[in-house]
Amino acid sequence: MRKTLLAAALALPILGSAAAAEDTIKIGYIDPLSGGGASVGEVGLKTFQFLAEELNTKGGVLGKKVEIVPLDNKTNPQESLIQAQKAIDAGVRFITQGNGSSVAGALSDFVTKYNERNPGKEVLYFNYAAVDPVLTNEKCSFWHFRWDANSDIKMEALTNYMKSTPSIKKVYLINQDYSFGQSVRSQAKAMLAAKRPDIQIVGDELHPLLKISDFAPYVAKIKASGADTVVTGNWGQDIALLLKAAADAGLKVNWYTYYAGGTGGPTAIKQAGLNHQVFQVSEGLANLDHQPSRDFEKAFRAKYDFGMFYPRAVNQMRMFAAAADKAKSTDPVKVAQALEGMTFEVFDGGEGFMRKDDHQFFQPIYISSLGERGDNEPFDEEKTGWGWRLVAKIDTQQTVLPTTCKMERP
Amino acid sequence: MLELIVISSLNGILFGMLLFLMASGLTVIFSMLGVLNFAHASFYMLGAFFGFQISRWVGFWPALVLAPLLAGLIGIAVERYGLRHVHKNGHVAELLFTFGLAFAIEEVVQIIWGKSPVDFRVPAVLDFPAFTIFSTNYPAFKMFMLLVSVVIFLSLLLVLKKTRVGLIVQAALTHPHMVAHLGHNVGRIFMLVFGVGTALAAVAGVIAGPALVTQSNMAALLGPILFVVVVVGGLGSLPGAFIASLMIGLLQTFAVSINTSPASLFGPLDPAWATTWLSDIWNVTVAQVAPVLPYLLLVLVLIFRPMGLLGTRET
Amino acid sequence: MRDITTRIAPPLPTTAEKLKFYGMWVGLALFLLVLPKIFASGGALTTFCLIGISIIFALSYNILLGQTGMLSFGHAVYYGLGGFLAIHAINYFGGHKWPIPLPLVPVIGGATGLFFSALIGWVMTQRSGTAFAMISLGLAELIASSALILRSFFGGEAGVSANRTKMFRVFELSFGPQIQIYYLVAAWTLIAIIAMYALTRTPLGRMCNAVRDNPERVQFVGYDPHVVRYLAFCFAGMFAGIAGSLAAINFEIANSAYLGAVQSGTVLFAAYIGGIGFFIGPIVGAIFVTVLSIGLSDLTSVWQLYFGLFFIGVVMFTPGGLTGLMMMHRPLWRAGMLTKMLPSYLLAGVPTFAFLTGIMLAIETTVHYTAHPNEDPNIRAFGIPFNATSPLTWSAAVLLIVVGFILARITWRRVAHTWDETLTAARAKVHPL
Amino acid sequence: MTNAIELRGVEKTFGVTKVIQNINLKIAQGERHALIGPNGAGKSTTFNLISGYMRPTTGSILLRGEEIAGLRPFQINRRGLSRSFQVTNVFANMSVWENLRCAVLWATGQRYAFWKNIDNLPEVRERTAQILEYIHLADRRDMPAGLLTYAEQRALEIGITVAGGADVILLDEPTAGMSHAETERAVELIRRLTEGRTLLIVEHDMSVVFGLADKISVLVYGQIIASGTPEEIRGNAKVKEAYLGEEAA
Repeated sequence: MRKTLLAAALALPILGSAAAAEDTIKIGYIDPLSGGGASVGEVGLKTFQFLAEELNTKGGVLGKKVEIVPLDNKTNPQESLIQAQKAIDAGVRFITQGNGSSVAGALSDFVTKYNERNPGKEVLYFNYAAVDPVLTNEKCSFWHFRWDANSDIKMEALTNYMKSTPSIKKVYLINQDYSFGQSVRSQAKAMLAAKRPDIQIVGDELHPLLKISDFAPYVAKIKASGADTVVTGNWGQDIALLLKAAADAGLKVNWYTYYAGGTGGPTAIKQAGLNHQVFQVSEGLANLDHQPSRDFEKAFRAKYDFGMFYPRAVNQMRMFAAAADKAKSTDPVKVAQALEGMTFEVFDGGEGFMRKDDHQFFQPIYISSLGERGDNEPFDEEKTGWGWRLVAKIDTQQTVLPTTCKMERP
Repeated sequence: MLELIVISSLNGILFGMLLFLMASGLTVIFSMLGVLNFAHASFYMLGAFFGFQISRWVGFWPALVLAPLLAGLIGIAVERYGLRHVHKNGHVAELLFTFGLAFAIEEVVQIIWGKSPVDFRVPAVLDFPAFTIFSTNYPAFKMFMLLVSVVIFLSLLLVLKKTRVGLIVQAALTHPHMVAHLGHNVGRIFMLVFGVGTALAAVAGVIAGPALVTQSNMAALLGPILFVVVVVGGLGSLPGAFIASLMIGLLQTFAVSINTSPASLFGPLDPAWATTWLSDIWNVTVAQVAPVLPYLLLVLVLIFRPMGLLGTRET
Repeated sequence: MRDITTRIAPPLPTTAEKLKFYGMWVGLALFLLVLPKIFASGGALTTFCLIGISIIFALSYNILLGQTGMLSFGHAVYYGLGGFLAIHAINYFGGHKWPIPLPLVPVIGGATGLFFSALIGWVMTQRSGTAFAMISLGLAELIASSALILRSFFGGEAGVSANRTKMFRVFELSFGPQIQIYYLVAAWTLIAIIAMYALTRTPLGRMCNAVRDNPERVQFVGYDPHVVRYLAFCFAGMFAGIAGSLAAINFEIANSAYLGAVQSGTVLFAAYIGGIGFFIGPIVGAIFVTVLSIGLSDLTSVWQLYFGLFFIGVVMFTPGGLTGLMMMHRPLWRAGMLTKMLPSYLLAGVPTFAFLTGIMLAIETTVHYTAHPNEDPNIRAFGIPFNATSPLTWSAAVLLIVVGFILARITWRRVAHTWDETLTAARAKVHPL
Repeated sequence: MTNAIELRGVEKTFGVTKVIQNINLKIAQGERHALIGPNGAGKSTTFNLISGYMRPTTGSILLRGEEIAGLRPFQINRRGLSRSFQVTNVFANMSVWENLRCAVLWATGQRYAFWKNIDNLPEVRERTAQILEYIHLADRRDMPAGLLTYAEQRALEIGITVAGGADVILLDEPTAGMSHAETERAVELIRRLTEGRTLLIVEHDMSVVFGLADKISVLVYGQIIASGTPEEIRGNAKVKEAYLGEEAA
């Protein structure tokens, strides 16, 4: 009796997903959908569902419908691998993921090994947000494609902008104590030293990841250092709380950030009253004077109560469709070959390309600041009334960095 | 430098007092019921979220009273309908019950208020810098937090010294076995103590929420530290908990402001060692290990002074 | 002398009983052998591997909690360290072409677990009860946090990965395909189960039980409870290390999550839900919890809440866990009186089910309101569609909860009554006085 | 011949209270010695000191001439001294058989063995069966100890105490709370089980004391006020005044 029950319980999750329809292209979306990171994962899921809908209304990819299969990885690498296996069983040949470089590393590794061990059943992995540079350098894989600018590229863009801003004299670095934060920190030091040797690095802080509830001691240190500019790769609560503590202590500096626009960020900035003092480096912004993306943004916001946070996801999905068209096949190997070196008119205007050497996508990068909106800035963030304003655009060619990737092709 | 010391001391004392608000309840509950309440920090979190929600409806000041009351009532219900029921299954079951409760409360909070921090603001009346020291502002609200903690600390002392329940609690602290002989209304006293203990944690939540962060992981971040406080101070010792709270508060804030690492003291490693595991330890700063320090303290105390700083009994 | 022993001591097992006993293990081995023939998909094999790993881990945990009465909140430390050492071993042996095949890697994991538990355990096991629980918690936090600082060994938050196929091969086994990993895990699971079962039937195993029941008295029969706890702790650490290394082999990656509080909490959940009072309890719990955590997230986004509530329910109402619940019925089963309970179970089951459905409905609608306020109100939970905004749904939830609760209270009292009567009758039937 | 137990100037203070004051006591090998005295006189504390449960503040305790003060209980037990408890102190969740078996394991040299099948140890089986037979609980063999009747639990308590084969036995009120008939059976049991061994017993029931003991010591307010044969104690004026007089009244 117990054995049958057990068998039934086991069969439920496994068999339930076994039936795969041949006329749809399933894209496995592996990101947190429960517990800790669920709020971020939900935003991504809805973005991809919106984009799949967009493709389907245009007739799908090679006439096949695109379907997003949500899979909850609980922000855990091991769990991601289980979910990837589940997705493959369900007939998924393309997976996408973004939250957490540790998950991305595990997935890229998994996909590479899986494809090596299961020839003819290859799976592609589209990375839309994990920015650890190693994924397109030492640990690059033919089966991994990244649409987000990696953190080195963003720093290259940011320092290119800082190069031309003479008011910056003393810089304080504060970052999360893990691989991403460390790469931001070391790249900032190296690139600033090369481009603006006169800038003084007055502080270089690493703090524990997502464990600090009061940044007051850190802000006291920043203040004591006499910095005029802070550069930080902090995200999530670590940026929101840092800004909050800074406002409490009356710290008056400019903030150069990677992720101040993330959930909770704009609210914290408005609350701290940091009008156009917080800058963000990103591959697009809602208030860009570019009609197609504005139209898209409008339609998107009409459906959801948040903005288009992932312009790169748009590029990813549209390029996937274009590559399939070019290859005249949805076979992952052929799609991958078509994607290599492909150039593409990106969502926010301008040209981007998928570098063949390392499968890193290059695109124009923007520096923007959050604050009160001008006339031609229709979109605000998180209902604060404040919106992002374009400060500088760094062209694609100015963001290209060398890679150490030695790609192994099948 | 002096500026850093003054600000860090203030922040450290403040954090320490917050810890004590919670540790006092936890210690008393442990002494009387013999249960280490795993969900104690969850009540701190509930206090913050109730405070946030109520202050949205009727303002911060009513919330400061209502939120702890509400949390205290939930605490009473937990004792009456949960813990008491589990008691017959032994201490492990009780501990596990509170463990499961902490887990469930976090999930419920996530469902209702989400995972990201909520916008719990300092009331406008207190939203100004109390004083400026070496050009750094010290927020008035933090002074208010300090005031509230001190007031509660003093009234707690008064209650313990002057009331009948206070005397019973004191007796329980020193002679836990005596509680069994308290007579017929022991159940009500347990309930009351549990309710007051959880309400105190909730007070800490309401005042810490706007100043720090009101988020669904706040209990999980603080819970283990709270245990460290109680164990380091000595299980069942209120003065011990007080000293340990301040100690850990100061330890954590000061550690953050020290950038010293072995490398900065003794110079960089020999290049032959520079890429080995030793470089990890060599280059780590005190600030980086700040969050680990309380646990290190815990382990050291348990090895060298198992009953805690001021404790009298072993477990 | 001899005749006293034969007359009074429990009879030694007869040949038939011995055959039955060994036959059971052979049967289990055969079952594990044919299992992948029935469920062959990659996902099923992954699930089986995870179950196997989780069984070893939960059983090792139960050496502490169930057998020796030590509540640990940091058992994942030894699991994780075993996993990391295994990953480094795979990389090292693979890279240096040492003639050590993959199936032997768990030996390294076990040795690692044993080494660290032996190192740390002596101080920890001096205390029992709440103090031990606290120390285990503090130490686990300390080690998990240190893992993020010692980057070159633990690989930071990304962890360390390896390629298991690069190891020395015997019998042309590459251990690339999941099916080969399944058999590896299954073999080790079988070995570990047998070893841990055997451990319970040794002098040390029995003294562990004695320490759990009454550590004070143990001192007066010549044993040092500290040493007994310490040895139990070492064994638990060793088997946890084996489980961790199998996980490392399965995922080909080890990261700091292996050592973390979540992993420690999960094994506690698994062991307790299964039932810590019985050897097979943690096995049942491991299967149950693994299947739920993989499958439940497909059904509802707040599966962790159900999980937590379920755990609280077990602690409150069936402290013996799922196995305890089953074992409770053994006397009735033997007396052939189980059917007597069925009517009252059915009677109580209906309102209980209604009550639980009401709670689930309330949770799911609340989730809809807080998580997706502006979206399509027709939602699905557990595969059942319903409208979250309809007042009908709300009143149904309230009605189910209130009426269900009241009726369940009444009917469960009846169940308790019938239970007492039936049990007395059953005892009388089996042991007539 | 050395004494089985000898206490020299033993004192024990809790805080400021002196519970045991300068006790000197000698118990010869093979002697059955009873310790009597009013409630709170310090009888159980004396037991706790001898068995290593507590450490004396000053003084020395000798077991067959060897110092044992300050040793841990299991060390003392391994040297051949075993004690029972006033409040029943058995392994409640384990069967009667398991209880007794645990008590013979160390004595049969099993130590912390984790490589032997416990059911396959003939010596352990034999000794356990023998004790089980002695304490008349054979028909309760597989019952959890927690479910036994009170008298049965007391019998088991004695069984556990003697099972290890210690030749110095300390029994703390073995017949407390028993009916008259039960007491008689218990005394018989004690007499048989301690044959040839040294016994120190604390008891309130005077018929038990005078029926069983070769020698009696009287403890009042932490001091031994008299020590001697039952006849000597019976005739001792101090004892009559301090103790027996009250009992009689």
